[in-house]
Amino acid sequence: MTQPDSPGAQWQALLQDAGRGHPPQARFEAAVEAILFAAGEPVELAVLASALEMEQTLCKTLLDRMLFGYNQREGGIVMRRLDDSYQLCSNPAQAACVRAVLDRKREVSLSPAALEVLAITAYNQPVTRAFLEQVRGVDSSGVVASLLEKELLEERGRLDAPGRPMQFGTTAAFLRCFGLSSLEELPPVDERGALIAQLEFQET
Amino acid sequence: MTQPDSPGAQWQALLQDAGRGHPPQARFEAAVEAILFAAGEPVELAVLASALEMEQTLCKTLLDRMLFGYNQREGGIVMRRLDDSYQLCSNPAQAACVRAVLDRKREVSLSPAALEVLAITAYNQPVTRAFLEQVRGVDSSGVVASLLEKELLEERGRLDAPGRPMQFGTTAAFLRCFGLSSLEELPPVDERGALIAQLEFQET
Amino acid sequence: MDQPMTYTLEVFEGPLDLLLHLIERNKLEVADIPVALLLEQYLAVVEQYREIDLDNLSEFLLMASQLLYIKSKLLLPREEGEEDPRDELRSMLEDYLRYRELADELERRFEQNGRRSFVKPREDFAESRPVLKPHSPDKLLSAYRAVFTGSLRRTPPPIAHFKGILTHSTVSVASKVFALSRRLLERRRLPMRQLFLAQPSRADIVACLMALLELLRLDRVQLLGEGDDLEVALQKGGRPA
Repeated sequence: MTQPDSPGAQWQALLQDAGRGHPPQARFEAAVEAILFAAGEPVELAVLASALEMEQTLCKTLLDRMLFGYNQREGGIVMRRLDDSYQLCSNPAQAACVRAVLDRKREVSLSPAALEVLAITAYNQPVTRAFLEQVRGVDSSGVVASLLEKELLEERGRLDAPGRPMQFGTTAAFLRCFGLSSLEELPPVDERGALIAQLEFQET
Repeated sequence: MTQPDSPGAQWQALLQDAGRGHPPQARFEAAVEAILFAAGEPVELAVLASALEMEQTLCKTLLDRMLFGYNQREGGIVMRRLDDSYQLCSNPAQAACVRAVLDRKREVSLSPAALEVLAITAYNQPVTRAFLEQVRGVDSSGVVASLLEKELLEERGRLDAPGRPMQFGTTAAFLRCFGLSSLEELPPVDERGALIAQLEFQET
Repeated sequence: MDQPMTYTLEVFEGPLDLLLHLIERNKLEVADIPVALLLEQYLAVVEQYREIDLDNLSEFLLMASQLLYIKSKLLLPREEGEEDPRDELRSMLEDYLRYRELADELERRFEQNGRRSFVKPREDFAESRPVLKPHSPDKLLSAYRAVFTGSLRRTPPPIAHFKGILTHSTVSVASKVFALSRRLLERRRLPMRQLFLAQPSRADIVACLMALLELLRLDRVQLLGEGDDLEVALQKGGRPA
């Protein structure tokens, strides 16, 4: 290393360095852990890469390496990838004792109506209130409002149609709550033969 | 251990067990880490002990043992004891990159509605609320108010028309935000016809 | 809460939920839909709920009128090539059932993840004022285009999404059948002129006329008098289905 202090050269050396736990990878992981811990919310790859002054592709390689090791240690904190973002959350295995301490208000609960709206939105996004109402057969604006507040849904701009209705889509928090890294991991559904696909999915 | 499943007996075994990293101590630390993480604020010893169903003195012994080990690993998170409470914080050694992300997280993006209002104003200034509303087809007063507050729009005197409506124009902050040195540098839009022709071109 | 109830009523998310419940209870397939049987049970449940002030009552009533309409259509001989009047309802039920099953799957995942894993509030760190993100000027141009010509980024939704909106006219005939029957139950007789004068739009008038014709053909109502004094009356012994 000719310029040991330049962050670029330093990180670059990590790719060659196959061994885990070596100082550079450890330093990278400490920085990422600190950032994700402090942010609380999901942090985008682009933001992480720029804060660490490194290329996105390199950063992603190191993050995915970290992701694996971090969760293998089976600590109280786990790391999640949600689309292009990363987030730390408490380990579900520790749910019982966390609940014993946490304020009840922090616990998210979802009604059957909320789950229906989330399912319809997840598979058709972006969707309007009218579309949700059409599929469910009932007014869904109350449910949508509460899901917006829980940050499981977000506004996605207006539809180019009469009345310019607002459209909604799912969020990174949605992915996290349902243990998905991306929407592609949703149970697969075909157009009509959907139910069959669904059953097969459950059986495996 | 006569009652291996009783939490009390299980934890009690930890005191005899001098070696670190053994499953029981690791399980204790995972539980504590999860609790402190989710809480985000200092948690009292008494609360921790009761959540973990163990005696306070034993809990304290284990916590202090954990404290030492946790901070020795020099990760992104450190553990602190404050009087009778324990807390996780991001490692001060990582302050620079944490700040780089958190400051950036405070960056506000513009909503599609705000962009529309800014665009209409930029190309037609000065404009009234009524003009914006007519062009967009929706009430725009909330958006205008928020853009005034962000100092991207400013008042430009009243129009000499019935009701003497206020007119609005873009500001220097607007130019800065869009990296323009003057309004002449706005991407050119000629007449309506030209714009539509361009769109048709793009569509094919 | 202080409702004096001697039995527990199930909570239904909406009319489709209730219909599915009835179909399951009768051990039927969604594909069959014996409308007459379902209608009877459906109305019985809605009637029960009316007493305890059901949410979304209007949607439940709208579905009742749609069932009523389908039932009346089924009584008529169908022309060749004409669609089964149950088709639309059947596909709505199938769609809804599909999403409800997906919702169950989501719930299972939620129990394993969201309900058991917690995130942390943002750490208090050096406070600073919100800063505006830099934006490319091209964003202004595309926003401007979006306003005037419709956005290129937003792709038009599939036609299927508008299915419900476009078929509302059909539904409104059914709702007129229902509304007219109810009014007649209260009043027994109505001047025909008044019936049409009260309609807010041309579409309503057309729907109302079709509803009237439907009820006449089903022998639910009769016309009395002649000329300008024509009156609509409930057929003797006729119940509005």
